[in-house]
Amino acid sequence: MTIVHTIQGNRILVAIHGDLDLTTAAPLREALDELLDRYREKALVLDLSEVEFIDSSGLGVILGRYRRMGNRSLSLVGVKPSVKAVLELAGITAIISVTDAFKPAVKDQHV
Amino acid sequence: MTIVHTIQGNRILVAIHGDLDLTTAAPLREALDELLDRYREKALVLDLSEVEFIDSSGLGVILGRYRRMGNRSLSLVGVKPSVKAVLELAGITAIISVTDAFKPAVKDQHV
Amino acid sequence: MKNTMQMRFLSVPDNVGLARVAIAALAGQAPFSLSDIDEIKVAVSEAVSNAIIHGYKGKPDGWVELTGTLDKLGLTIVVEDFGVGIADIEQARQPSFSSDPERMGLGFVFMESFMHGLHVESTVGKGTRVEMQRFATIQGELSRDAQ
Amino acid sequence: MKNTMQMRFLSVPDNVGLARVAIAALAGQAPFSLSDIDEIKVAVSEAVSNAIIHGYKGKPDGWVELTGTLDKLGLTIVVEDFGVGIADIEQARQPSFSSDPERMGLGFVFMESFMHGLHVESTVGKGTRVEMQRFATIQGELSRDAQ
Ligand SMILES: Nc1ncnc2c1ncn2[C@@H]1O[C@H](COP(=O)(O)OP(=O)(O)O)[C@@H](O)[C@H]1O
Ligand SMILES: Nc1ncnc2c1ncn2[C@@H]1O[C@H](COP(=O)(O)OP(=O)(O)O)[C@@H](O)[C@H]1O
Repeated sequence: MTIVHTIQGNRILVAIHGDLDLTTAAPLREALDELLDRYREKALVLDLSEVEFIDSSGLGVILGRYRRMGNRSLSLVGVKPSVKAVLELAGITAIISVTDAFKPAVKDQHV
Repeated sequence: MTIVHTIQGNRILVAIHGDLDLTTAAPLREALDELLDRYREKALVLDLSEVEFIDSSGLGVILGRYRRMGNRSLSLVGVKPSVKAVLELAGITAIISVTDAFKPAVKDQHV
Repeated sequence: MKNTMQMRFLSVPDNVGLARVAIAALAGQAPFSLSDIDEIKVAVSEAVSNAIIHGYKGKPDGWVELTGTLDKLGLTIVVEDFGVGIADIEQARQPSFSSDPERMGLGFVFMESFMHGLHVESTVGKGTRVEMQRFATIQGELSRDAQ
Repeated sequence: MKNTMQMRFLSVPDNVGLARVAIAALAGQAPFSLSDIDEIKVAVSEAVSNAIIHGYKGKPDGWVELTGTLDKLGLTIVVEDFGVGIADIEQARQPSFSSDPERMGLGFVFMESFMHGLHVESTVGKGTRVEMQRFATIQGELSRDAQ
């Protein structure tokens, strides 16, 4: 797993690359907590477009950050179908904003 | 493994998708022999740009077709580095024309 | 399509990924779709993670055994450890139950939801054995069978 | 980086791919480059193919055992079958030697070229055991060692 973060205005964008499981849970948790502590006012956006796999160990890290963040906003973008299935089964899509990977192109509409 | 063939003038272009090993050797051999029998005058070009892996079982199929074809031409295109390493070790690059996968773009030269 | 693979590896977290790719390669030999295989990978990941975290309490020198069997019905997976065991299996299988406050208690829920049958046996002090099945979908065979 | 995986599977051609992905996943835990792993995959593929084709003469009901061990030196792979065995190992290891006119006799050559050590033991009627090693390249550790 590799993690690249970018500060964009009032949000921390974190691009994750790799599987989110038992092996990567601890390093991911530490990296995210460090960012949340360093930028105490900013929202967190996790870009999962390079994540093919997540299980309950990986989910636990995301949900744990959500709880820790109180009323700061957390959202997931670029979510692939295989990852989405797991998020949905855990009911996470009901509490955290989730954007899918390949959104169908919306044509410009001249109203 | 999937095999798609196209007739282009005097050559049979066969695009192979998948690993070339013990499992795929027999079906590949049969498919190629059928094409060689059907188009008895044409050259054979194997497009390996979707082949990530080859071992001696896969090589055996290619070398076997080469021998069977007599003076008809056989060439390999789109060869990835991992596949090239195996072809070179077997000395196949000395007898069969091999074109690499990503050729560096050659700038137009106005001589 | 009959095939069997037996595997054992040490209880280190990196081997969760190893177990996943091995089972995915085995499942790839049967008529499972890519999304079927994604779901099977989650189930295996949960069972093997449990063996490592709970069974061996994170100690890296335990053996985890993984067996995959393909037959015409589908894939059967067995994950076994020789660790602490589970005192109350029914409680352990409840959604959100976890003995570890840091965890979500969703492992067994995922195994149950993504597979077509889950059977857990455990003896305290001896270890735990989880058996799961996933049926393959075979279509369009009816007319041939009927001949 | 210490880890061990033991695996056994039936002598069916599809399991050559299974062996490759399992060993690649194990090797991925050590400091091997992608091209190192590609070469290791070829060596495993040859050894497992030999067990199936030659050891069991293509019969699908033999067991092939595959062990991968990581330590600080690198990866050791053992492939074992309980098939016909090899009468003359020296001859078998010659480039271009094959008992099968359809094959190229390059399996042992590839194992030797792509690995850093190959050891073959065999007993006619009992089976064959191939052990191969690949050293990991660890760079920039000298100054720390010197302290
Ligand atoms: N292999 C095992 N060995 C010992 N205890 C286990 C094992 N698997 C599961 N358990 C127990 O069952 C509980 C629930 O497991 P699970 O649903 O996977 O959730 P989680 O892993 O998040 O705790 C665990 O917290 C643990 O107490
Ligand atoms: N596991 C094995 N069991 C029995 N014979 C074997 C085994 N592995 C190799 N051999 C013998 O050694 C010969 C050379 O093997 P190899 O170099 O891999 O070439 P090939 O597989 O193309 O024949 C084989 O043809 C076979 O006779």
